[in-house]
Amino acid sequence: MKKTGYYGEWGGAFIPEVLYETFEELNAAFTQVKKDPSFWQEYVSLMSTYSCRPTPLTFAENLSDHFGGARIFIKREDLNHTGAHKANNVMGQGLLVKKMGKKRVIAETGAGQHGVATATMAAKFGLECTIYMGEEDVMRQRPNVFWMEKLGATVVPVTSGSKTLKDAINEAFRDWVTRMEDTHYVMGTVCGPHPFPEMVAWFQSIIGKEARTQIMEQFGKLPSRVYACVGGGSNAMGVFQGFLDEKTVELIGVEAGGKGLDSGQHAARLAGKDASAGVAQGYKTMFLQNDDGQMMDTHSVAAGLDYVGVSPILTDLWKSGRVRFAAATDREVMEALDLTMKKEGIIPALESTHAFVQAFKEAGDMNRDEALIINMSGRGDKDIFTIAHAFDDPSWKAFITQKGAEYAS
Amino acid sequence: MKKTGYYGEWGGAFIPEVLYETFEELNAAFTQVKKDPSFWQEYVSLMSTYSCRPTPLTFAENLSDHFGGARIFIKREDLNHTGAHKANNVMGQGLLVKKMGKKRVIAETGAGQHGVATATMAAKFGLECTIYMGEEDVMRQRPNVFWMEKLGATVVPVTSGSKTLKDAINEAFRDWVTRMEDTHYVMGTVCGPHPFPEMVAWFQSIIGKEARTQIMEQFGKLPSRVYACVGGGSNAMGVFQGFLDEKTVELIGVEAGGKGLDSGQHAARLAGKDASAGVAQGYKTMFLQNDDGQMMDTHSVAAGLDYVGVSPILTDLWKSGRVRFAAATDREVMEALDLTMKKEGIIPALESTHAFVQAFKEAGDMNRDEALIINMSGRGDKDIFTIAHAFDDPSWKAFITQKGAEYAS
Amino acid sequence: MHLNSQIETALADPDKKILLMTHIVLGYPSLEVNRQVIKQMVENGVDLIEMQIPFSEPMADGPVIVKANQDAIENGITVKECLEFAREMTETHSIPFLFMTYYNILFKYGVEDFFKKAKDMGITGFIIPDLPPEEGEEFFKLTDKYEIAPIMIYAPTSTAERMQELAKYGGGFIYCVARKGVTGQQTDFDEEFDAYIKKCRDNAKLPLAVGFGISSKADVDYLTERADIAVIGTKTIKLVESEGVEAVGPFIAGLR
Amino acid sequence: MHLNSQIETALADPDKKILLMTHIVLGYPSLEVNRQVIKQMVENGVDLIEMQIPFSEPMADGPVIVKANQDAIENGITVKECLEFAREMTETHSIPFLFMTYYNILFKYGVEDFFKKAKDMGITGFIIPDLPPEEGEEFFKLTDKYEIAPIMIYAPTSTAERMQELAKYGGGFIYCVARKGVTGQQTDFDEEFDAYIKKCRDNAKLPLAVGFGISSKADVDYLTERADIAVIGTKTIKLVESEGVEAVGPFIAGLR
Ligand SMILES: Cc1ncc(COP(=O)(O)O)c(C=O)c1O
Ligand SMILES: Cc1ncc(COP(=O)(O)O)c(C=O)c1O
Repeated sequence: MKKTGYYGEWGGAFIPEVLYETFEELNAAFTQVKKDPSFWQEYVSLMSTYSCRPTPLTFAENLSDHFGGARIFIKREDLNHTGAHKANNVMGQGLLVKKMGKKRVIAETGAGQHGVATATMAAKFGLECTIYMGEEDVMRQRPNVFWMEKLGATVVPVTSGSKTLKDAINEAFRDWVTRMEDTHYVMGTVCGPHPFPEMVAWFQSIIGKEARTQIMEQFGKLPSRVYACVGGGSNAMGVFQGFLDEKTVELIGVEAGGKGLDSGQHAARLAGKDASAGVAQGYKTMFLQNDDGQMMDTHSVAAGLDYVGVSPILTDLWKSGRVRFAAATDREVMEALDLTMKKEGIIPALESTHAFVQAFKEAGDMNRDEALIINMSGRGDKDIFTIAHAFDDPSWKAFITQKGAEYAS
Repeated sequence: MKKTGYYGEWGGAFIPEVLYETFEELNAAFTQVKKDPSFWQEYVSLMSTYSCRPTPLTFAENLSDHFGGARIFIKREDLNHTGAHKANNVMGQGLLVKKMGKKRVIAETGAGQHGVATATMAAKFGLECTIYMGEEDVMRQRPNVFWMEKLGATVVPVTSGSKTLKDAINEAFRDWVTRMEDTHYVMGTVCGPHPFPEMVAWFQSIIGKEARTQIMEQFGKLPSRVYACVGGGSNAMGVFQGFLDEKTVELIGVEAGGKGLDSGQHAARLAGKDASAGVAQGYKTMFLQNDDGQMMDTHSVAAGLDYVGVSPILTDLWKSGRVRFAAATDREVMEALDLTMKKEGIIPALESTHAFVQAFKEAGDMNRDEALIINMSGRGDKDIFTIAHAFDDPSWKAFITQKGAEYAS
Repeated sequence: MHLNSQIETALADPDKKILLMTHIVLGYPSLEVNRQVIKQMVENGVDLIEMQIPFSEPMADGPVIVKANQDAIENGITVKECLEFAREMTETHSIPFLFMTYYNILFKYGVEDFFKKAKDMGITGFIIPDLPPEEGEEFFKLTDKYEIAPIMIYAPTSTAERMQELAKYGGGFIYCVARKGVTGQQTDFDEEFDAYIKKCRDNAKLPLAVGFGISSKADVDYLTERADIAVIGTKTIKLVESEGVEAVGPFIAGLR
Repeated sequence: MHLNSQIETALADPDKKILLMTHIVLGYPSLEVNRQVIKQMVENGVDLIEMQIPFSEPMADGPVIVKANQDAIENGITVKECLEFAREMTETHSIPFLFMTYYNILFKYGVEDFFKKAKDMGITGFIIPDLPPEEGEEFFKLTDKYEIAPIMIYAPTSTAERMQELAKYGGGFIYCVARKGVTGQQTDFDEEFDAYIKKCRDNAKLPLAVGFGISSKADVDYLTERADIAVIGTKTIKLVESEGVEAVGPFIAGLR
């Protein structure tokens, strides 16, 4: 009996029997395209004509000088179509769906970013599309819901559990077990049952491949450190893969420290002490769960990091010490965001800003002849409701109050 | 006495005497960089590491098949940093400002797009920044104001005149005549006194250069037609310059038809019959003005097209028949936007959608072995307040009402 | 006693053309109600009961059971309480009791500890919908040792080959999921279903239980002679919610 | 009569060490008020009056005059009315009247037609702040023909070279803008200002008018002997707004 899709002791495919054949089919299709160089070519070509790949690597001269240490480079996934690295994975899976001949895609979404990306891909490929999104998130992220609907997708608010990302994942699986023949589940991050972690990591590896070439061109040598925020872990795995086999490059994953690692209100699985090994949502990893194995509520100012599990691949790299983990608190994130906007004219997503926080903490202690790369997974202007709220901006509040009053009357 | 900066009888530099030396200096600096190939290199390199140039040319297969005629290609200026072609001009002027050694930039903004781009450039180049924006626009476009402020700019609401774009331009000039020694006025479009039209057109020509190369690569021959929306005319001039000297390529500028060319509520200077030659805001062109020469109120669902004047270069190309002009009504724009989102997973800005409207009207009558290019000047997600409002989306209204109530309480 | 022989015995009863298995979500709405419901079930002829230990991520369940899981957890039910309740039930009633839950509950408890404890409590079978044999190395090593039958699940999407593979691991009976989807929706009993059950029968030595969407005497009648066990899940939860505990007895009595 | 000789005559008056020019925005708040204000001005010794024909885009003006332009247009003032009003003024009062406006007003009217009409109405000078000589080919061809003096503007940023260039085109007097910026803000009269005015004088044959921020007797005193004409703009508009038409006479009377 084959036990596949493990990274050390992490991963696997804990799936209901009814999906067994679907996964066989998916594994076969994925295995085939993965070894077919023309598929990767097709993927790269799609991403360079429909999205904006290669995304640039931006030298952040002002920030570098501000901290006075390592030269800071920013990998600009925010410039992807739909505004985040999520597009890489989604467009890749879209190509696979076309190959498999399926007619419909479903996806979970938390922040809404993956939902918008999936709805976009579905429109582009002419697929029917349903997005599951926790009811809480639907309320918090209405702009993204609006776009998903306008792109032709059906958005289903999920009312079970904590009404957030993990519940949306459960609900997507419930759809899939009902209608697997014509439907593909576009998992949004490097989590879930095998082959999803492998597949998502593969598509996202385009980030690291590019970043490696770019830093060699622009800086002449490898960076000393690479930082990425970690929700499910897809943007981190994406960029890390460009440097995994270079021992001199330190890789740092930054999780949501929320209100502090001791507050119980965070989403730090690997940087904190609150997580333990578990099996849920189809895979084995470190989960934020209680002693009975019930998943706990998590918190982050960044909806996209607010998740109980984490990529099994990253958990393995954490265990082996290859990737170091840190956490950034909500407050630190708002400060780093402010600094980045003012110094570089760049607005990272709240998720991405977590990576900036840790890089900022360390840059000053590094040498000026070293480089570090921050993976900017997405752009922050999608988050205006959250960001303006977090900055407690009075004019924004007045604007919304007035708009609200107009609509109410 | 030299009379420079004319395109046929259009253009010129109708500036107050106090700015004479400033313009001399600007002309000298611009003339110098324009003939220095290394400056253009520096510009291209900046745009390819800080923004995402070359922006892709996307083949819109679904739309092409939907209309069954010309193959439709979309030039993706939406993938620029800050989300529109405005970045090209602004970053270019930013480099020039550095060369001139000025410490402060000012700009007008209508939709807010040029303001955000300028604030971004100022942050990147370490310049002080003040943005003039009509009070009406400040109220309508609060998200952009929020970002400008977060990027470190001061946004000054302009309360004179119609409190919109043209008044912001006047106010920027009033700032400039007060403080020209250390200040550069970053004009946002191919209008205003010479050398602005020439300068903005030059920086924006990067769009057409790329598009030409890309269409040859992807389609193997020149397109039959190229469409661009025309506010001031900068994105249109940008893309048209790639094809101006090719007689076989028809160039179509699309203006804001608002509520219809006969309604008096539009901003069609060249496609309609309501405009006449005039001199204002420092240059001579076709203006929407009354018999006394007073500027009229204009209207468009797209704030960025809602302007009384138009590029003198385009007016000349219109006079000579080289560029054909058409108008798209607000209603047509909303329909084309809906279709584009659903068919291609692409969300053009309301401004850009005007170009889509006209292309859609004509694509079906063209042959399948012809190509057309639509310049997608920016992305629409910045316009959620306007778009959701225009679609009269009930969930959006409910969301805003609820948020408003939260803030009010 | 082994679940296999418990079932054999039950099936030997000439009055019973088909056995009935019911489903309980522990702690929903309370253990006290569970207690009363189980009593009614047993007194009215239910042959086996699967007790679901709530899990926060019940991926394979439909809305009614999902909500029951969630409410039970919110009301504070613990795995320990579930285990103790199981002991009380197996001591009170002589029919076989099984645990249905998701793998994380075992994993977090310690898989072998959980087996040991469950065995102590008199549980004779486990239904773990998210544990395919490929992932069950540790689990399947323990089933014999602790004499707890691992109930294997067949689905309408399973190939004959896959069924035979699964059969190698199974004990007690085979749980044939009547249709695609999650618990709680209606199932159409048609020719396709018949073909599916025939395929299950052809590829299994153990008795067949059919679950998902069984809610009436008509359903049970249809299954009689086709399957060995009819599984009533969501229906009784809804019944208790809408008509109270007392409705359970008559409902069960009327099924067969 | 030519503006040049009008000014010469005025300057010949030994009682007048400096001439006063005032500014009116036509139609603000109404032509009737303009009429009264002008009467008060003339009666109290103003030597020249520049009447601004409102324009919707008064780029070189400050907030007070901008608002006056805008309100006048909103109240419906037309270019035609302005021209007729000009005739009435030149017929009523014997001092020189100039038009100040932006170029589009002329351009849209037809530049030559506008000259002809203005001449008919008795206007003797034009101040067009957005028309540098480089753009004035048509305009400057007409100034002699219609005997309307083109008032050239010097700014603190103008080089000597530029002043001499401008001087070639000018008639009547040179309008020296006292400082950078728009109309209506206070000007600092300091050494830098003196050097600037000296530079103007060195590079002009025509009399010098100084405007922008002149609002008090002290200002006028300072300008006396430095310049030939003091221009009072925004100040009287504000005065009429806050204290009414009657305040204008005493204010003007007190300036010199
Ligand atoms: C911009 C952005 N960055 C990061 C994440 C976190 O996901 P992952 O860790 O899979 O990259 C999200 C998820 O929504 C996101 O939207
Ligand atoms: C996205 C976009 N497109 C077009 C325009 C119109 O400007 P122009 O005609 O100069 O390209 C604007 C102006 O704000 C804009 O934001």
